[in-house]
Parts: sequence; structure tokens; C-alpha cells
Amino acid sequence: MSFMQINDLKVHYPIRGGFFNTIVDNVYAVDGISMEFEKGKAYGLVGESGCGKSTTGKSIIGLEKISAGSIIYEGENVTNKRRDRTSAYNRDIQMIFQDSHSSMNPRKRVQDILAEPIRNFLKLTPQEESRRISELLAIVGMPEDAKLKYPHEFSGGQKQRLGIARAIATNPKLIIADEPVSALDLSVQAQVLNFMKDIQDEYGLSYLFISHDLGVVKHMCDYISIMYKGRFVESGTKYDIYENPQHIYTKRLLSAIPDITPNGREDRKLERIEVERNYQVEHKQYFDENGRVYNLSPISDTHFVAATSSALKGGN
Amino acid sequence: MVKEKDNKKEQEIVSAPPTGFQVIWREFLKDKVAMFSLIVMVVTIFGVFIASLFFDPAEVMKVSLRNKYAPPSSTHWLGADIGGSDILGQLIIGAKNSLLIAIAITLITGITGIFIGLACGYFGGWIDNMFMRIIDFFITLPSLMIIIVFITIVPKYTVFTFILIISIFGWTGIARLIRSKSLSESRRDYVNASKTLGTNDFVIIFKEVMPNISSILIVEATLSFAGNIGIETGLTYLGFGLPPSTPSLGTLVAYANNPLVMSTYWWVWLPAALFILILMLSINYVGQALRRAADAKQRLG
Amino acid sequence: MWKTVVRRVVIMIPQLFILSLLIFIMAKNMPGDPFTGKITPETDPARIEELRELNGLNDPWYQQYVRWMGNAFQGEFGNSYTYKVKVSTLIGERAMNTFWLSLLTAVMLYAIAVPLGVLAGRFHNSWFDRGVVLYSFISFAIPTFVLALILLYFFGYQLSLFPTTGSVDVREAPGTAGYYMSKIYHMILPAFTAAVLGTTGIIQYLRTEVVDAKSMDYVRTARAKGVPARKVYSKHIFRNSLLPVAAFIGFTITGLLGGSIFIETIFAYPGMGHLFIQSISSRDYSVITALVMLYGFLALLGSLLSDIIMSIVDPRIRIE
Amino acid sequence: MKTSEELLVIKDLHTGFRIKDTYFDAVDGVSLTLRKNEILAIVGESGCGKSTLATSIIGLHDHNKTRVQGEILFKNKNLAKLSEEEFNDVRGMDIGMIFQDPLSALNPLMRIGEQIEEALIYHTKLTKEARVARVFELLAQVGIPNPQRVARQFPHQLSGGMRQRVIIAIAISCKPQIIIADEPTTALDVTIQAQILDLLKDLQAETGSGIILITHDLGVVAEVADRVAVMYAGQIIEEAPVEELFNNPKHPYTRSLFNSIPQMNSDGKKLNVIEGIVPSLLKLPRQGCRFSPRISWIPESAHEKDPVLHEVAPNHFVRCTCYKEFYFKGEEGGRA
Amino acid sequence: GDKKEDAGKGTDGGTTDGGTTTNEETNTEQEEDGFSISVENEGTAIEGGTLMVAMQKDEPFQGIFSYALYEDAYDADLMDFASNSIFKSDGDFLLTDEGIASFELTEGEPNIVTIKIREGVKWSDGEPLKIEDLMLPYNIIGHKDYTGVRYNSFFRNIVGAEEYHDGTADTISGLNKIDETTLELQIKEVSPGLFSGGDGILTYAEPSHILSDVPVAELVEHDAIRKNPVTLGAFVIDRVVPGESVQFKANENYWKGKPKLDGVIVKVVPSASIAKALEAGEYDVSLSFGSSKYVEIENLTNIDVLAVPELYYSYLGFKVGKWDTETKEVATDLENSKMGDVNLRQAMAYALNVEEVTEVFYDGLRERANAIVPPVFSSFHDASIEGYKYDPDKANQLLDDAGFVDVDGDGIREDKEGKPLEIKFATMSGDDVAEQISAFWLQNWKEIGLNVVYTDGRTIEFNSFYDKVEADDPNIDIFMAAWGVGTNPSPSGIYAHTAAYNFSRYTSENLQTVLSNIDSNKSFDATYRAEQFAAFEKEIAEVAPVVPMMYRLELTPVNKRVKNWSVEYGNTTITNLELVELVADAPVK
Ligand SMILES: Nc1ncnc2c1ncn2[C@@H]1O[C@H](COP(=O)(O)OP(=O)(O)OP(=O)(O)O)[C@@H](O)[C@H]1O
Ligand SMILES: Nc1ncnc2c1ncn2[C@@H]1O[C@H](COP(=O)(O)OP(=O)(O)OP(=O)(O)O)[C@@H](O)[C@H]1O
Ligand SMILES: [Mg+2]
Ligand SMILES: [Mg+2]
Repeated sequence: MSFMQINDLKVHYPIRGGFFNTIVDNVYAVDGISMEFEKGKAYGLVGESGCGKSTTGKSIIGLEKISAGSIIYEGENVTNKRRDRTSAYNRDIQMIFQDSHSSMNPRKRVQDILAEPIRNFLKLTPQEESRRISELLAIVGMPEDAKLKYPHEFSGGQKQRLGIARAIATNPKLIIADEPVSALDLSVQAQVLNFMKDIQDEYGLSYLFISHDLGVVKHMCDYISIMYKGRFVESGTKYDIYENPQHIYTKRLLSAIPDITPNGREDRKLERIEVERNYQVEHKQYFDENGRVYNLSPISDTHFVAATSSALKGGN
Repeated sequence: MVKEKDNKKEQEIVSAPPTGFQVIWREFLKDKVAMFSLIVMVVTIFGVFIASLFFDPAEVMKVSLRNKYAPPSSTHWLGADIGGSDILGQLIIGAKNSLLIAIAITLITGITGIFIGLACGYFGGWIDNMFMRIIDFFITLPSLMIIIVFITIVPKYTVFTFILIISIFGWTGIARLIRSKSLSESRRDYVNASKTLGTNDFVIIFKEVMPNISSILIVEATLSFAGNIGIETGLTYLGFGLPPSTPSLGTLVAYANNPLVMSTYWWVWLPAALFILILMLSINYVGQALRRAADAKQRLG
Repeated sequence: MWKTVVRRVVIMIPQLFILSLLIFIMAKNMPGDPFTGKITPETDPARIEELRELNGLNDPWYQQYVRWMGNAFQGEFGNSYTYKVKVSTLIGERAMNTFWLSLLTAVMLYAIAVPLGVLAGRFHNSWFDRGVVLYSFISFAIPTFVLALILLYFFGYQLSLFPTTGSVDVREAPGTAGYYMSKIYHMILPAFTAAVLGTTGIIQYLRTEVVDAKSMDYVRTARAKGVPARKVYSKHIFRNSLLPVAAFIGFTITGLLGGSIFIETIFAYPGMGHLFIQSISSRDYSVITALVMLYGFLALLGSLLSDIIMSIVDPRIRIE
Repeated sequence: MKTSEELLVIKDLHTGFRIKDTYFDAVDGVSLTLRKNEILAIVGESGCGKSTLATSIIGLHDHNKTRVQGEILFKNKNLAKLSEEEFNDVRGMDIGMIFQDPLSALNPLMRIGEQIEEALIYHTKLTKEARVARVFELLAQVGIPNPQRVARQFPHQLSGGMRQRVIIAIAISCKPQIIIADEPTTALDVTIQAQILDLLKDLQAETGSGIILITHDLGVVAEVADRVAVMYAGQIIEEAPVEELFNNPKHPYTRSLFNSIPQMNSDGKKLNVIEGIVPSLLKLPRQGCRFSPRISWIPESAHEKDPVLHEVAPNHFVRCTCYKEFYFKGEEGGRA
Repeated sequence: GDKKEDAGKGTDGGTTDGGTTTNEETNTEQEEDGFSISVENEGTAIEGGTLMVAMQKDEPFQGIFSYALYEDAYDADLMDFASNSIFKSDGDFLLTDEGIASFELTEGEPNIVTIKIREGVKWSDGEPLKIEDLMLPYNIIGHKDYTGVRYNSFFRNIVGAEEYHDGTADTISGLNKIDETTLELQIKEVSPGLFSGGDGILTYAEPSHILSDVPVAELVEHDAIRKNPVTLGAFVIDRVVPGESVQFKANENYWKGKPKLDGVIVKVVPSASIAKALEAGEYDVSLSFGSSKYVEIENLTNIDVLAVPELYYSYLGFKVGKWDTETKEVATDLENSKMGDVNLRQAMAYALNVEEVTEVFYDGLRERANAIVPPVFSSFHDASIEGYKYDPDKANQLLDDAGFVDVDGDGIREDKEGKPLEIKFATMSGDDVAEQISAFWLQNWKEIGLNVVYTDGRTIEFNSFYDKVEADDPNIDIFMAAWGVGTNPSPSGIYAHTAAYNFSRYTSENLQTVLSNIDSNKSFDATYRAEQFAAFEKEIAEVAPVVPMMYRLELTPVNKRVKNWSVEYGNTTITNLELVELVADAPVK
């Protein structure tokens, strides 16, 4: 049973212009997406830069104004209540930011950074608070003495762990992770990803994992949605997406990911060129006359593709 | 983990936020000129305030005609002006007044500018729009002229009204700068993080955003302080300065308008002019050093 | 771009309107009026009262304002009480003087500031750079009129190299080459002074701009292309650093116009700034209001000009 | 391989940055050879000295704060000793460079055509017309449709991928023998990255020049490189032809890296973790195997005192013999 | 003119009287305080040459070159070189018949003034001078479109002037052309002032052949006035740089013969540079030279400084009443005024060390004024009046006796009831010297135990000052101001009970009688008039509603190149410009 549903979410940014600086058009940053979240599952959001991934995440957590659509959390419509800072919703949904460095106030010590959600959401005594902070540090595998330090004294991976500690301080149900590892080196990335998986299992967390790195998403997520121009082109379990991609855009994306082996790279290159050619040719069938992505339609229980049925047949 | 501990030990040395006092201090240690300026600045400012305790304004401004343009001597260390009033006393009290005026203007414009700038940058939207229109309007005002008209209007023209009038026009620049800083700062993830962590806007503005632009604030305050020191002199020259009975640097410097005083009675205007020059120079150098300290890219040390 | 220009102009209208209201109310609140200065034992108080009435000075301020606005719309700003000529004629005369002075100042200003700023940036942290910084600080720290007075004293009085007052020699017949030479000759000292005082901002701006530009990626690209250092500076660094400075020309000129109050007063140069100070003391309302409006208008125009220049020189704005 | 094909030979290169009056070597004793017709990839994590190496080769470092020692031999010249003027003849002419961020690497105020043409002005004697023709040719060569129009456009009018193509066009404008590409695709989306990589490879096949490709993405390496050098903390710790390295990585660091790639273990198992962090320039261990602090389970005795590159297989070099002791501490990711 | 307190800039507000510029000629006077009134430089005169004249002034001049329309004394100074005056006056400022015109008075109802002009006088453009040219100024000033101050009570004294002004008559009925050289002017009342150019008589001509077609409203901006006015004077305006300088060339048609000089250049020179400019030999003569600048030129060897007493006095005024706006009369109220006690006023006058100020600041170029009529009017000035010489002891004595004693021992006197006494002092702001002097006065009063403070805490800018003083601002108890008196010495304009400018608001029956006597036709008898003047001076001196402070000398620096120059009233060189010669090609450095 999902604890949260997102229905036809839209975020439009006005473009002002014309003589009186009126709204002449909109940027359809997010243009009608629907999702459901189940406990303990990780959902991946993949797409090219600028396709609206971050906006989706931010609008869910309340950092962006939603233009249309609704968010139902535990049966309650919270679309317009997200901005009530200390609501239960805000406590239960937390976020991990891409740039761990800039997501922490450089002038605050670690203990104050970690205390922020605790003070806002949980009414604890100072002793309890400090105990909780130590606990959190222990969870993310950082020593006690980190409390008194400033963020810049930590490496990227450690900072990201502190970010995670802060996000889990209030025992949230869903953590939105917006490219949590893309700024990190391979070796550090591995630490953080492992760690995120650990606490997911331990606390039954759900993730909305935003990334442009398909490898990472595949590693982390149970369900994956491929986003293009503010809409989903394809959505399904990771097997659906990786083993049985249906949408031409998904295929193109997948073919572009380099493999970590030089063996057979010439073949891959040929395949890539083939997919690219297909994309140019069949492109029309997958997008309507305005270049907009069609609505998703199911092709299995878990697998949804945005295309006309004729395209699907042709694509197969 | 063992090794990591070692790493941490090494880092302990720099346990301060990246824009803390150490950084500033290091910057000064690196830059001899700035260091020297800092000393000059501190010494002059404190010197003026302390020395002014030894002068009685009424006594200093006493006209003693027989001492008209008395050259420097043991009774009048820096000579006397046209009315035979002691230049040193006027210089000290005038400097004190100028400093107080500068401080007051800096504070008033600074605080207004900071409040408005922070709010505009953080909230954006109509608040920002409204204030930006107002600021745009102010910026295109021919402020010097309007200040002059203002000054001719106020019935009781005192140091206090002077400060107010200047401040009316002074806050916009600061507000603009703070706004742009606050704007970029407010778009940073730590602000977003605080929002998602349930902190309310005012706490974010004053406890998160403001401390992070504090270095800019200090730099701006310093530089605008330097600018404000000289503000009275120009108006005095044009005849719209403080009342002549108030000792002021402007009055002293404005004596230079007379070529005879400029060349023959140099002791009347030169000390005040030099005072302003040296003080503004040193504050400027200090401000620049602070600016470098605030900007990691430009740091020397 | 024309759209932006037109929009800016449209926005200017309410701004000017507010300014006019503001300045009008303020002017009317100044103690005294143009006829206060006419008091002598032989003038007739009754006649002065009559003249006040005649000039509508006894009406409520809003009536005066409406009347004034009405005329202003038709380009009539009334007559100067002091000079007995149309304000437009009077200001026109002075504005030309100020305009030429500002223009020469701007030329000198850029002639001084650009090379200094650019070279200081290029030879960052060298002795030359330090010298330039010191110079720019001093020109900022020195009270405007002190420098003017010192220059006036040395070049004008002591060395007698330049005239110390006026805008032109009356012996030169208007329209002759000598006349224009004389005009320029009279402007050199005030323009130079104003230029020196105005350099601070531009020098510092340019200097940091050049220093920043040096570490820009596109400069690295240019060097990687094998472009000789000299050319890297001239074609990439300087050009890019000068762009914002060029865009500020509009603001600079309005700034100079505003600063003309000091320069013109000190050099007894009959321009707008000088006229303003004088009108303040003679309570020449019509001139005061018209001047403030003109300055406001010029400031708006300056910012508009800057925008236009910016959009012309910067392809990023030009080509949307 | 035939030595006659050697384009560039780097011998014991040290590049140090002056920090508080002492020089810290960010590149610490690197020796490399680039041959004609090959793509040499240099991989390593952030801060290991890849860019420093590249800028030393092309002489773009800040001469006041940087010290370059050692030999960079190109056409019998030691590039490390060239004066700025002499270097200008080499840069752009013999060595082209491609940068990471395609937006900032182009002058926003110059037309694309001018920017490409610039290199031609200083390195060729072509007439204006000939240069313009060459510009169009180059643009076409890097796969830009409608070169005539693009040449007249400004950088901000092009997309990221297009800009990167323009930068490549600049780099190849004088048919250089060597192209250095410093993370040419990091800022791009995967689809565009694939296109750019293909383009690079095609160009190289056409011109026969040698390419030094700097990246931290092993996937990119796998796709295009002929030979790979892995850098860690300013040193090359392993160097081998690409198949050899991917199929048979030796150095513990290389192997750890491979094991921490999520893609390599898609079943959601735990990734291998390299403990600790890449040491900062000031804290580089200057003796012994530099990776040793991060693999505490390998006994100190297994590391060499002054590790050198050992040829462990034909053309496969590994620094430090500790690889013989290597096994993964963790159970899950162990592949040894 | 209304010479205000000399601001040291030599720039006073607009001077607006037609009289100062009339021609005078009398016998030589003695040297004034060691200054000469004329110089003669030896040497052979050069042929032609251009006289360089500096006019000390901090603003541009207005440039209204018409006697009927100008408002600023500086314009009058400029016009001296291209004068349209038809009368010449003597050392007592009385009109003579040596000029272009002469006049006669026939008393009666109305009084008839007959003005005759010389024959053969030509304008600078060669047109002969006509009677219409004499009538034109009347028609301009009387015109309803005329916006200047000269349409005043004097002008209304002309028969038919008001009707013409109101538009009920097309011409001024009292103004009649008798023949080609004779003009008849009817005036309602006649006073001795007539003979110094008062009572409505105008002393200049305007070129009707040029101006009569120009509507009066447009005159002031007309080129014939601004740029190239024709003239009856020795020179004619050749070129004007507005506000800055004027170039004159010799008037070929000058009735006394072509001048010896080729031309004159007058330039505005700011007070700051005047001394330096004179030193550098840039100018031959300096007009309106500020006396506080004297120190700067006193040692120059290339110039002589001429001096003549000015028609001016500064004074200290005490507010002893109010202006009744209903009756338009002065309502004196000595009883209830703070300054009502004559001892207090006198004490305050005795307390001022005017002597020291004149010596230190003005190098003797000013002197303490003893009486309310300046000594220039030698026949009316009463030299026997002692005045208020600096005498702090006497001041203290007066206050003690009058009951102003220090009851609480703080060194400050309380009023007669023992309540704190704070006297509010209004004075104009000015240059450094003026400010210092004001501060010095406060100090002087403090020395006799009086607590005098500035109204509004500072010296007051000129406009506000007169606004407040005229409005009897309650914040003003005493004030310091100055009058520039016209050539007509009659004090009615500022001391009559009907004079709005009677700022101290003092009047008495005696005073009223004396003042009307001064201007009555009995006063055509000079001795009678002198007696009345003495009575007036005496009353003011005794009651002290106004205490004269200083008289001043007007200085004229003259370069050694000028062959001779005189500032003697009635015989000033300015009225004989055709005779000026130079002895060198350039001013001596
Ligand atoms: N405040 C805003 N105003 C206008 N447009 C915006 C705003 N924020 C984002 N956009 C636009 O909305 C679109 C989606 O942006 P978003 O940041 O969600 O993309 P993304 O998928 O997260 O990209 P990336 O991978 O680069 O982070 C982009 O085209 C962006 O330009
Ligand atoms: N100008 C400089 N001054 C001082 N230290 C520098 C400078 N440039 C680089 N470094 C340091 O030298 C080391 C190597 O830097 P370099 O840029 O070569 O790394 P890189 O491998 O290219 O990393 P990245 O993948 O992040 O680009 C780093 O520790 C870096 O901090
Ligand atoms: Mg994003
Ligand atoms: Mg790099």
C-alpha cells in the first residue's frame, strides 16, 4: 500500500515578457507526472539535464509552488499544506541535496546543523537532543568529536553523510535525494551509496532518488521513471526499464551509457548509431505534434510507457 | 577509520568557519600596507575620541580676534583660524563630529539597507519588486540637489537632521548590494535545507543568511564609512554644511577656497584635509583587505 | 530591443512625475521666495506683494503645481525670476556648457582610467599596480573640492597656465576656430579635475575585471590556441573587461553632470550645477524645479543609454 | 611498439605549486609516452593531478606560482624549458587542447568563426578567404550542420554539445599532432557525451594524431582509450593497454575503483569502499606506496620503499609490488 | 540699493535703484582713511588699447542691459560703460545740467518738471536722440506687462501713471512732448528727493527707434537689450558671453567725442580669484571689490587702491513691536517687548567691540557707525553724535541699574523679574568673516552677562532671514542687518510708521513728524532739512530701536597702467570714460 500519491503534478514557471512584462508563456518544468510511494522502496528519476527532475523533488517537499495536481499523503491532501513548515508532512519527508557542501550553513557547527530538524519538529530536552545528535553521528559512522566542527572540515563523502544524518533525524518516511552522489568521486560515492542502502533497510525508508547516472539509479532503485521535458516517458521496475525498454528515448539513453569494459566497444558504437538513427526516424511516433510526450499507458502491471499503441508495436 | 582520525587531527588547527577572524587576521599579516592602515585607523579613531575629551567646544570656538590666523605656536599647536579659534581643537572636535556623523549614517543606512536587502533577496516576489522600483527611483534621483533643497527647507538644521537627510539617500546602494548577495545566498541549498527542516523564514534570514553575508556587510560598512566621513565636507563647501558654530572638518577644509589661506595660512585647512585623506585611505586599505578576506579567490594568505 | 527602450521610456514617465511632485513641494517649502531678494528701502512692499500675486505665488501649492505641470507638458517651464528669460533658454545655454564640459571630462576620464585600470590589472600586484591603487584610493579619499582648489591654485593662479574662470574668451568671435579653441582651453582644467576625481570607480572596476578575466576559461582557450600574450590581452581580456565599463558610460555621464555642481562652482564655469546653487539662494523656483527635473531625466536617460549600449555591445543581450 | 612513432615523451615530470614559499608537487615524477595514432587515457579521482599534468604539457600553468621540472620531449624540444614565445608556436599548432566546460571556454563576445579562425591567424599563412573556408570546413568536420550560419553566431546561441564541438574544431584547426582533452564530456549529458566521444575517435582515426584523454569516468575510458594510465596522488600507479587494464587490473587502487562502480554490480549488492579520502596536496605521503594509508590491512612490509613502475605483463606497468598481497577486506565486493 | 551685510563676496542681493548710476561731478574730497580717491600714473599714453575690468562676483551676471528693466546692481555696473543716463549728478548726488539733459521744476498742482535735451546727441547707431526716447522708459515701467519693481509709489507719483498701468488710459497723461527737445512731466507731490532723481523722474533714455515696436512683455528677452543694445555712453556693447564677460568697443557717435580707448572688456571674477588675478596683472580695474579681500592685495605693487565711502550702513535692530497687517502700520509696544527697556538696548550696543572688528577684519576699511545717516551725505550726517562706543563697564552699569542682575549666580543676568533671560539673535549667514563676527558678538554679550543665542541655532540664510524678520518671527528678539541707501537720503522707506521695512517696528509721534518734515517741500531749504535729519538721528540714537554698527568704504583697485582714475563722487572716471588712457600695452604685473 502506498503511503503517498502524487497525481498529475505540474510546476510551471512563468516567462515574463512583452510590453508590460506580463506572463507570455510558461516553462513547463514539470508537466503532469504521477507517482506512488511505498514504504521501503526506492524510486529513481532519470533524465537529461533540465528535464525537470530537481523541480519534481523540490515541489514535493514544498520548495516550489505547485501549479496543478495534488499530493495525497496518508490519505490527506497536503498539496497546499506542504509549506506549513512544521507540519507532520514536512517532518516525514526529508531531502538530501546534491551539493553537500552548500547544503550546510558554513557558519554552523555540526551539532547545530543536526539539531535544526530536532528543534523544529521534536520537542526534546537539551540532554535528549544532544543524545540524539550523538546517536545520529553514530548511525552515519562519524565520531563524537565531529559535533564541534564546521562543515568545511569534512570531506565530500563525510559531508554527504552528515546531510543524511540530518535528513533522518526526524525519522522520516521518504527521503528525496537529489543527485546525492554526482559530485563525489567514485570511491566516495560508493561509501555514500552503501550507506544509504544500509539505513534504508534498517529504517524502512523510501527514497526518491534523482540522478542522471543510470548506473547509480539501477544500483539503488526498485522503480525507475525516465523523464523528458517535464514528463515521464517510461516508468517501471528497474528490470522493466533495463531489460525491456520500450520508449525510443529510453533506448537512446541506455545505448549512450558507456559500458565499463572495452570489449566489444566497436559493436556498441554501431548499435548506438543504429539507435540514434532509429530515434531520428521514429521520433515522431513517440511525441505528439507539439513534441510533447504522450500520457503513460500500461504495458504490464508495473511497466508504463508514453506512446501511442501503434508506436509500441512498431518499436517492438 | 584509524587513518581518518589522523586526518582529523591535522584539520583541528583550522577549526573556525572559513571566513572567521583567523582568515582576516592572516590577510592583514600578509599585507603590510593593510596592517599599517589598520593601525593608523585604530589609532586615529581612538585618538580623536580620547583627545576630544580634553577640548571644550565652547572654548575652542571662542573668537579671539587678536589671534586671527595665528601661525602654529606653543599656545596654538596648529595655529588659529580667521576668528582666532584654535585649529587643533576644531580639528579634533570636528573629526569627532565627522566620525560620529559617519558612524550614524553608516548605521542608519546600513541597518535599513540590510533589512530591506535581505527581505527582498530572500522573499523575492512582490516585496522585491516593490522595493526594487523604489530603489530604482532613488538611484535616478539627483540626490545631491535634492539634499541641498532639503537642507534649505529644514527649519532647525542640526547634526541630527543632517544625518537623517543624508541617510534618506544612502540606504539604496547598500540595500541593492545586500539584495543581490541575499538573493544568491537564499538560492543556496542550505537555505532550502533549513526550509525543509522546518525553520521559519525569519530565523533563516537572520540566523542563516545574514551571518553568511556578514563579511560583505563588514566590508561594505567599512567602505561606506570611509565615504561618509567626507560627505559633510563637500556640502559645507557649497554652503550647505553644518552650522558654522559646530566645529567641523568641512569648515576647516573649505577655508582653502581662499587662495591666500591655501598658500599662506595652510595650517588652517591642511591638517583637516590630511586627516580626511589619511583616514579615508587607511579605512579603504583596511576595507580592501577585508574584502579580500571575504572572497576566497582573492585571499593572499 | 526597441521594445525595451520604449518600455523603459514608459516607466520613466511616472518616475518623472513623482520626482516633479516631490521637487515642487520641496521647492515651495523653501523659506523665502524670488522676491525676498528685492527688499530695499526704495522698493515698494506693496509692489512686491503685487508681483507675488501676479506670479501666482500666493495660490495654494497644488494649484501652482497643476499650472506648472500644464505648462511643463507644453515644454514651458516658466521664466527665471532672476534672469528674466525663459527657463528653457536659460538652462539650454548652461546645459550646453555643462554638456561639453562633461563630454571632455568623460574623454579625459576614460583616457586616464582605462589605461591605468587595464595595466594595473595586467600587472597585478606589481609596483605599478600598487601605485595605481594608491592613486585611485587617494582620488577617492581627497575631498572633491580640495583637489579642485589645489589644481586651480597651481595651474590657474601660480603657473597661470589655464584660465581660472568662465567658459570662453569674449574676444573670440562666436563660430571662429579661436572661439572653439578658447572654449576647450577653458574646459581643460575643470574637466581634468573632474576626470581625476571620477577615475576611482572605473580604475578599480577595470582592474578587478582584468584580474578576473585573466583566469577565465576562454582566456585559457585563447592561450591554448597559441595566441601571443599581447593579443590575448588585447583581443580577449581587455575587450571583455571593457564591456561593462563601456556599458556604464551612460551612468558615468549622468554622474559627471551631477558632480558638476562642485566643479562649476569652483571654476566659476557657467553650467547647470553652478546655476542650480545660485537658483537655490535666489529661490528661483522655476529654475530649481526645471533643473532637478532635467537632472532626473538625464539620470533616467543615462541608465537607458547604458542599457542600450550594453545590449549593443554584448551579444548575449543583443541576440536573445 | 615502434619508437619512431613516439610523439611525446614525458620523463620524470614534477609540477609543483608554491604554497607559502614551498613547492608542493601535484605531479610527482610522471613518465609517459604518447604515440601516434593512439588515445592515451589518464584516469584518476579528483585532485590526483590530471589537469596539472595537462597544463604542464601545454605550458598554461601560472608561471609565477608553479614550478615544472623534468622533461617533456616533443620534436626534440623540451617543452618544460620553452619560453612563453616559443611555446606559442607549439600551442594550437602542434598541440591542441579541449577543455571541460564548453560554455566558459569560449569567449562570449566573439563569433564562433572568429574564435576558430584565431588559431589559423597565428599558425598559418592562409589568406583571409582561405581561413574562412577552413573554418567552415572545420565546423563541418566536427559535425555541425550549417557551418556558415554557426560561424556567425555567438557561443551563447549554441547548445552545450555544439559548443564542445566548436572547441574541438578549435583544437584540431591546425591539424595538431597531439590533442589533449581534459574531461571533455564531464559537463555533458550521456547522449551527447557518446556523440562527442565518437567524434573524437573518428577524428583521431582520420588525422592519426595522438590524443591524451583525461577523465575520471572509467566508462569513457573503456569506450575510447587505447592505453590507460591510472593516477593517484600525483603519480601514475598503473599503466596498460586498455583491455589489459580492464581485464586484469593489478594495483589495489585500480581494482578498488573498478569495484566501486555501481554499474558493475547492478544487483544492488554492497559496493566496494575505499576507506579514507584522497589526501590533499599538502598532505601527500611523499614516501612509499602512496595508496598504502588507505589499505591498512596490507602489511607495511608489502609496500616498496621507493616504488617504481614494474612491468608486470607486456606494456603493463604497476607501481609498488603491494598488489601481490591485495585482497578485499570486505566480503561482498571481493574479486581478488 | 539694498546692499546687505557685506558677505565678503562682494555679492549682495539685487540692487535696485536707478540712482546709483547717475553722473556726478564735484570738487575733490580729501583722502579717506589713508586711501586716495584718485590716481594719476605718469607716462605717455599709448594709442587706443583695451581696458580690462574685473567685476568681482560669484555668479554669472544677469545681463539685462536696460535701465528700465535691469534688477541687479552688477548689470548697472556693466551699463556704466555703455550708459543711457541723461543726467549727471554732483557730489551730493544732486542732478546737474551738465549732462545730456537738464530739468526745471515749476511747483503747483500738479507740479511740472520740464526736461530739456541737448541737440545733436546721437545714439551709438547714429540715430539722433529724440524726446520719444526719454518717454519710452516711462511707458515701459508703467505698462501693465512690466513685471519689475520700479512700478512703485514713486512712479505712481506721476500724474496718469496708475490709469496707464491699469489700462484705463493709453498714455500717461502727465507725460507730454512739448517740442523736439522738451519733455514735460507732471507729478503729484514733490519732495527734495526729486533733485536726486526721485519722486518718479527717470534719469535715462531708451532707444525708441528700436524698442518701441517690441511688446513690453518680450522686451526683457530681446536681443536689443541682451546682446547689442544701442547706447548714449562712451562705449557700446560689442559682444556678450552670457553671464561671464562683456566686450565693449568705442562709441563713434558719443556726444562728447570718440573715447581714446579702443574698447573695454569686463569679466566676472569670483571673489576667490580676484586678488590673484590682480596680482597677475590680468585686470586694470576691479569693480565691486569686496573689502574683506583687501588684505590680499594690500602689498601688491602693481596696483593702487582707491576708496570712497559707500552708501551703506549695517545696524543692530531690536524688535519692539509688530507690523499690524490690518492697518498696514507699525504697532510699537515697548511695554511688552522683551527688548522694550532702553537700557537693555543701549547696554547691548555698548557691549559690542565694533572697533576691534573693523580693525582686525576690515583693516580699517569699515568704521564704527555713529549715526543712522552715512557720512557720505555730508550735509545730513551728524558727526557730533557719539554713538555707542565699546564700553563694557557702561553696559554693565546700565544693566545693573535697570535691574537686569544675575540672581542665581551662574554669571548670566536674569530679567527684571528675576526670570531667565534668553535673547534670540537673528543674523544672516555669510562668509567666514561674517560668521566669525556673529560669533564674536555673542561672545561680547556673554561678557556682560547676557545670554544671547542664535535664532534656530545658527546664522540664517539670506532668504529665510528676511522672511522671518519681516514676518516678526517670535524667535527673533534682535537682528543684525544692513541697508544700502539710495542716493536719496530720505529715511522714510525704512523708518516711517507705514514702512513695512521698518523691521524694528519702532515709531513715535516725534519720529513721524520729523520724517514727514524731511520729505516736505519745506525741505527744499537745505538747512531746514539738515535740522530735521539731525532730529531724526538724535531720536534713533537715544531710543536705540536700531543701533548703527558700521559704515564701509568701497574699494577700487586700479592697475598702474591706467593713466588716471577717480572714484570721487560727482567726478568718477566711470562717468568720463572717454578720457581714460593707458600707459602700457598690458596691465603691469
Ligand atoms: N525558477 C525557475 N524559473 C524558471 N525556470 C526554471 C526555474 N527553475 C528551473 N527552471 C527550468 O525548469 C526546467 C527543469 O529544471 P530542473 O532543475 O528541475 O532540471 P533537472 O532535471 O533537475 O536538471 P539538472 O540535471 O541539470 O539538475 C529547466 O528547463 C529549468 O531551466
Ligand atoms: N593553482 C594551484 N595552486 C595550488 N594548488 C593547486 C593548484 N591547482 C591545483 N592544485 C592542487 O593540485 C592538485 C592536483 O590538481 P589537479 O587540478 O591537477 O587535479 P585533477 O586530477 O585535475 O582533479 P579534477 O578531476 O578535480 O580536475 C590538487 O590537490 C589541487 O588542489
Ligand atoms: Mg537538478
Ligand atoms: Mg582537472
